[in-house]
Amino acid sequence: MKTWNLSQLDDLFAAIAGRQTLYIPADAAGQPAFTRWEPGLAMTRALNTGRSAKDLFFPQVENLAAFQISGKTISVSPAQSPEEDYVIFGVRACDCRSFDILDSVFLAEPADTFYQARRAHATVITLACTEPEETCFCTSLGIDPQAPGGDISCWMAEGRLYLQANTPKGEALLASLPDLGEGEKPETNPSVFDKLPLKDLDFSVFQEKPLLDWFNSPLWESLSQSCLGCGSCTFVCPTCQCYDVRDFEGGGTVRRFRCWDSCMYSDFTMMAHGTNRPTQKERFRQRFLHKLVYHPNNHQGQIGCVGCGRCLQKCPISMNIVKVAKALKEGSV
Amino acid sequence: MQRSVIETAASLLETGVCTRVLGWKTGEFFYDVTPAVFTSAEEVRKDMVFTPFCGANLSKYLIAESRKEGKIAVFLKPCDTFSFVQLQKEHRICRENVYAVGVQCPGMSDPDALKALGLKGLTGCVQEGDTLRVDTLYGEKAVPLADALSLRCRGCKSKRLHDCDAIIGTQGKDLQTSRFAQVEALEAMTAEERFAFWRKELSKCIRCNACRNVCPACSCETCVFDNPDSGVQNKAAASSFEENLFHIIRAFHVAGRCTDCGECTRVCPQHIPLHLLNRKLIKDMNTLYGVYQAGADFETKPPMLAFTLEDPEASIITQGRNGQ
Amino acid sequence: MQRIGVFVCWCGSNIAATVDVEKVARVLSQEPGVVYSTDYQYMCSQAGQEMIQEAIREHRLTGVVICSCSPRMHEATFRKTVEKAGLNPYLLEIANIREHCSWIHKDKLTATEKAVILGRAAIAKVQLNAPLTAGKSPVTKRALVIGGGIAGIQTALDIAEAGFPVDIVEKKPTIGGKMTQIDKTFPTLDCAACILTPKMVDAAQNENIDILSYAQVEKIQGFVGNFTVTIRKKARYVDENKCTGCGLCTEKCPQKKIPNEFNLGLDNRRAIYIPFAQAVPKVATIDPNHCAMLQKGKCGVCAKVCTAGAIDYKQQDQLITREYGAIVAATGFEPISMDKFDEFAYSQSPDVVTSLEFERLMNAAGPTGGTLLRPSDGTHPHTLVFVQCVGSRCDGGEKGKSYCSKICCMYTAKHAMLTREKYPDTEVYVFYIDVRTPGKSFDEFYRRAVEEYGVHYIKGMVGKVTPQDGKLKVQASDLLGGRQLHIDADMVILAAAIEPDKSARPLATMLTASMDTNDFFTEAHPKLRPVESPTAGVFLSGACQGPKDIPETVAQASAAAAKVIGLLVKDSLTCNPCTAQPDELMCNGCSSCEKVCPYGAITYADKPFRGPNRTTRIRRVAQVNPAVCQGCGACTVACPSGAMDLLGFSNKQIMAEVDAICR
Amino acid sequence: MNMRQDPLIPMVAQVTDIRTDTPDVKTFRVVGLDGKKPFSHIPGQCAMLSMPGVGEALFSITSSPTNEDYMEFSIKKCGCVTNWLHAIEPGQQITLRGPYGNGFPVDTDFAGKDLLFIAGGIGLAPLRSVINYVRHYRQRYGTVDIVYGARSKEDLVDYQEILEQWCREEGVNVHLTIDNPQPDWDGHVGFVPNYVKELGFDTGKTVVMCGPPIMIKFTLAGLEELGFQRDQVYTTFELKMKCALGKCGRCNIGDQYVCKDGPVFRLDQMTRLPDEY
Amino acid sequence: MQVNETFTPTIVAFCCNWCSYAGADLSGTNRLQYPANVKIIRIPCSCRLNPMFILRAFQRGADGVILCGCHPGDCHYTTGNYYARRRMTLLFSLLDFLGIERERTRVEWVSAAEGAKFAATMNDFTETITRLGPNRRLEDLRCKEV
Repeated sequence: MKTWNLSQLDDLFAAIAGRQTLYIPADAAGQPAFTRWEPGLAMTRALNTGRSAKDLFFPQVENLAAFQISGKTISVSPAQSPEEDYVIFGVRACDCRSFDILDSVFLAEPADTFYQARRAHATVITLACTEPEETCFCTSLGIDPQAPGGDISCWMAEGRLYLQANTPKGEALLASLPDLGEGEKPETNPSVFDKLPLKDLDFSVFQEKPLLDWFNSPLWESLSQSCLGCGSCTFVCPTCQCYDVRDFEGGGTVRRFRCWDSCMYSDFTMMAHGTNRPTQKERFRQRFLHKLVYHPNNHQGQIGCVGCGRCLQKCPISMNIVKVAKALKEGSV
Repeated sequence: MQRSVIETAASLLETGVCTRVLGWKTGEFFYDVTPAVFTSAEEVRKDMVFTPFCGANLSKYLIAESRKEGKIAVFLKPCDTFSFVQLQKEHRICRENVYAVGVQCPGMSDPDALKALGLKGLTGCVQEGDTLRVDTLYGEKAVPLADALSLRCRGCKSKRLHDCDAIIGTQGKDLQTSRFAQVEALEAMTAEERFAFWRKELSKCIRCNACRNVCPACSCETCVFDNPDSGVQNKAAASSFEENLFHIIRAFHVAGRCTDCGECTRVCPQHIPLHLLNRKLIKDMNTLYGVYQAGADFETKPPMLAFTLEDPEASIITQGRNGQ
Repeated sequence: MQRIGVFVCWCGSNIAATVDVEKVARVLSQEPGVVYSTDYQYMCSQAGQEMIQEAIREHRLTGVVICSCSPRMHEATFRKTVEKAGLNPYLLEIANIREHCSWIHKDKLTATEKAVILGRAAIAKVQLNAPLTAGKSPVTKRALVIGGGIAGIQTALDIAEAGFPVDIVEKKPTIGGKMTQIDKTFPTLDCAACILTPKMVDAAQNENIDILSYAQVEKIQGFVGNFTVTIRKKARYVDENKCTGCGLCTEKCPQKKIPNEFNLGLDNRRAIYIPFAQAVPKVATIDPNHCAMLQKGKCGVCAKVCTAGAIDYKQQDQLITREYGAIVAATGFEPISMDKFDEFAYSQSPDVVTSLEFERLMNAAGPTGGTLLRPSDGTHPHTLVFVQCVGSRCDGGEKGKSYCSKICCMYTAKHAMLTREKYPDTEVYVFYIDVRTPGKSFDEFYRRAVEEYGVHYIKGMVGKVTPQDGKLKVQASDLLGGRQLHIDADMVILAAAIEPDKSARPLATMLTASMDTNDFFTEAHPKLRPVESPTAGVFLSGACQGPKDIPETVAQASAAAAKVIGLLVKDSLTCNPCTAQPDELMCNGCSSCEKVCPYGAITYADKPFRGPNRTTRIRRVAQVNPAVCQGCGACTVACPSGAMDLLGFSNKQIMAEVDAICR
Repeated sequence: MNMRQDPLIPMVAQVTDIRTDTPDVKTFRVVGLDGKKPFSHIPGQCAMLSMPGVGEALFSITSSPTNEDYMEFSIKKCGCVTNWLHAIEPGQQITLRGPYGNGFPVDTDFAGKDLLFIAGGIGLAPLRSVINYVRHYRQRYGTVDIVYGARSKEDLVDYQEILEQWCREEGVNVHLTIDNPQPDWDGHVGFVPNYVKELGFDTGKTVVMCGPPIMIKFTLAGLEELGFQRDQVYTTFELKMKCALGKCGRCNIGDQYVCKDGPVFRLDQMTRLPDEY
Repeated sequence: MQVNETFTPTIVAFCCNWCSYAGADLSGTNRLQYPANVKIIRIPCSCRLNPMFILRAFQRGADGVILCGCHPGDCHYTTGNYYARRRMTLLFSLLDFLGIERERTRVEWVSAAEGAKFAATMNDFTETITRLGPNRRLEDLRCKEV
């Protein structure tokens, strides 16, 4: 296992950034976010970023193509896929798992080439958790926050950073970094994880009953009752991947871009003659059933949630997947 | 306080004064309170809470709830009553279907405020006088209540409860607080500094619309930013311009209607101090057109829908005040 | 998709000299939706219009853009043009490439480039134009004339003659106005009263005319065809219906020392008075400020002597509300105050008088019975100095007016002539900057004054008038003679500039009619619509629009009447279709729009709407009365949800223009 | 690997001909810029048509795969994109991507079967592709019955083709109906579900159905009354779609994505899915 | 980035139909020159100007936006410009608060008779904007890339 002195973390960042673009979680106007590293940029002390790491593969807005229109003719210039290698440092285990979930959607044929290119060019360095928040429940989704995965796993212990390559890409990066020491990480005491209030959530029940049982639960009415229909849960969620494709007309060019969309929005499924999810109840149900039932149905039981707890912290009315899952489970017995 | 709120709610249902109660429902933790409609005293006693973490302003829910069958009781903090009156002023609430219970408010706390103090893993909380004893995964911490107060409550404008059918606690007064201090601090900066400040803040915006959807003044049937026919529909934080446009136009649309309840800042997942934009406009309107508080009464014409012949010209802005 | 035709006008060389019109037409032909683009010398000509119509038919155009002069000039013309070719007149947009382009830019390249952009903006807008159909609103067949001078009287008479009822509101106790104070009229020298008073009587006797004297307009609401006007009829403390005008009270009233306005304070009247013998209505009026009965509750002489029992000390102001289809402003003029002209010693010597005062001094019904006597000592003046342009044509503007008061040259010539005729022993000097006598028989008149009557016309300005030893020492320069003159005059007569009556400004505000910087009413078009205000249904008669002599005033008065008649004969008016329109699905019913509407055009209705899952929701939504809405757009911006839009100037249309310009 | 173009990026195609079918339906003939058919497809598949700046929308390909020269789309005017399409003139370029969806199992489940097509209004558009495919490979299928109804005679899409080709073809039985009587109409009058019941088809047939949801609902009930099973009935769905790739998250009915898993579903597949369409 | 000498700003002038548009016409009739950068958009009244239009102009590439209307008291619709005055004052204040150059926006009352004032205003405004340079703080890069 490679190791580095944490007091010289900046030097390691500099060494990585000297080879590839590096993103680290840093505080930006009081809010931790993955930020392009530049000398002097310090890592956040917060457990995790406000927005998730999905931004780096699936940015909120992405140009797809530009169209030039003249008279009756149209010409298309596709946007360039990103070509540059980059490194993301400090991804937590939950966010790292979210990449698997995103992969299952975006890399399914026909693959999304923009996402695909970003994934291919990125080296993910994960960071093990030692001080979880009360909202963390990744462990109940089978994630080990102390074995975070990615191309390289990292641990911070006793003033040192320990790095372990998990993939050839990770190995290549570590190999390219000189001056890394060798060492074995000391055993850490994970007892705090046993105290997590949400550690015993059970999501398996959603695969055990027919889809329609969940869909027709009378609880949706009261659960969704105070939902504001905003998109904050969706946009901070590392696994939400719904998008919209829109055109922007300006400067004589029509730009087609894709941007994050939220199934919580009233216009999400709006068509010329109406919508099949006319009230917030249907939209709310869609979001949670998608994570708890639909996605697992289509992806070998993989729950569309990684237990990062962001939605627990960010929802304006504190309604979230934990409350929904618990209520549905209770309601079904 | 919590007890009287719950008992009042339960008895309103039991005595048939109302068929539903709009209040706050307990969650997984001590702070994750959800607005909810209760239909039985049993539910109320089981799940209803009133704690310093019941920040959510319930007045906006009345737009839909007051149009439903039967009477609904609602619990409103002083701040919320301003929104309640303002919404009535805009004909958005059927007052006859509402039984408004004013709850005096000690100032609301915020888990984010606790976390800003360096607390992690919040699992429990007990109030003891002016102190909060907070249980965390990493041990118990004592925090002065004032330090846990949410940002908006630190410049509380009024403890007065407006247009309530009943009051729990005592009727309060308007307060003189320096709620414009941060606005003034920004005004004192150079334009470059202000631009840098806002760029940094607004570039965090993810256009989740939480600020808009929670805002009692943003009660439009369809927001212009959602209306494909408006010509400005957009849902993406697609460029720095779109963030500016959204927040400028939103501030402008609620100008004279915003009661300064601060919900926008409370719900912002990105912690953008959005209330400053509204406060700036409130401050300007107060200075230029006379003091006006939205939702303080039913009669006064809001400044954006009124004028005087002597209003200052826009040049006081474009040419700079104080000879700047 | 639209099929748009673009027509670029050369306007002779007005546009073509600085804008490459062919290039504009060529470049614009490439814009999306444009299927036809051409240029022509005069689009507004018969041939030009036919060309447009032909193109509309041949190319099945769905929108027309004309790049030409200001839409304020020919928008209406071209709307008719396209309408005749079967296109909705509101599917037309005009790009103003003359006033806003060719006339202000010299460089052809720049001007051409700008013309293209303006054309593009118009094309972008017309893409979104929707056919609009004008609604109808009824016309109240009654007119209001504000001001009862010769202008108002003439207008009222003409309207009444055409068979429409008309009300005259006059603030003074009698109609007649300034002309009643004038002695003789130029250039014919016939007696003003002799030609005016019969008209006053005609007005009084005309069944269609209702004279509201001693009254003022208090409030005006509504719009063309449908004005509602509140008129305050001031208490005159005399029952108009009972008073016979015998004048006994005016002889018996003990309050004798009240300056007589009619004679401009040159003599006195009683507290109860009839302004002059031929007043219409010939009814006494009590001046409440001087009546002992009204002030102190003691006296009551007039009531005692009045055999008709017309005196009513308890009379109150009366508010009358009436509906009108048209309103004519005929508020007239006043001579400016001489306070600021100390150099002429107006305030120091009573022998320095204004021309209007001189009229009274010459008038047989005036304070001197028509004998010219010096106000100071009642002696016969021998040397008279007339000073022209007092307060007219002033550069600074502070002291006087920048404009020419137009009538002074002629009345001064008249005064000089009359003086010399009646009193051949007098020496009459006239100081002038220029003598301006355009008008039928005007110059001949002036020359007679000089040549036949021996009036001394001296080009130059009077510098100073100093009262000294019963004389007025006049210091003046003779510009042509190149010398300084010193004249010992007995009287100095100042041709004071005239300005709009003080009541005009507040009236304009009530009428929402625009005024120029001098408070003269602005006409809708200086040449082509000189008797109409830009505010529909409001017409201008007489000197309230600009300085005028009597024949001009009467001519304009009749012209205004003709316009009013033209309006009143219609049973309904076509409304402006560019009105606000609420999108009920978007409307919140918040009342913001209603609060800013100056016309009260917005109301609310509770309407059922389809909600989700086959539910029905009752929602309060805004309704606009298109007949009342004037299309200002205040509501469109007040509306937070963007539910209110303005037809013809919709949000999308304006943004499309913005986009096209900024592209 | 980046040489591959993203599936969201469309190709440019040209509208070569526009036919007005009904007052609100037009049929657009589309070819690639090379003048050839843009791509091949299976009956029932869809394509994304778009005008940049106006919008993108999914339409069922109306022409049969057996047509080698061009592609056709019958489009009803009902929204932003369709309004634009209805206003264009031949020669206009548009963008196109596809084909999307599973299409009808014409070469598997349908092979050798007696087919009953039931369509209402613009619902004929997706079926026309199948019908013409079946007509082209007539020998591979059993009997063909077509029940087609619309509000009025004028609203019958492809009326000319129906009269001149389908009706004249042996082994193809066309049953037309309109909702209300009309002077120049001597055919059947009445709603499609009732007409289907009146006609009383043999329950061995495989049913292919498309039309407004209300028609589907009642016709299905009628068919079940006649003894048909849900696994004999195929229909095609339309929901809001943006990507057509099963990624944007809009068009799912339960765990099935209409754009990817559909739009063609056999009705028995729908029973375990929510009624959210 | 453009340097100021070659920078020709794009300026949008919203003019009310009754006074300022006519004032602009008069300035043309009198052949009074002002820069061709100024493009006029006719609106019925100054109160029709939605703040959205101003932001839109900046987004699409305008460097300065000016609103011209009737003088207070002269509004054809009586009160429109009073509302416009409040709206613009607050909008400009908010823009200033966001650090956007306050000189980029202006309100000027121009009557139908003030052709000279119109031209002078446009000359002055263009000069101000040219001095300020291109609008950078409220631009939308999507409208500028080619």
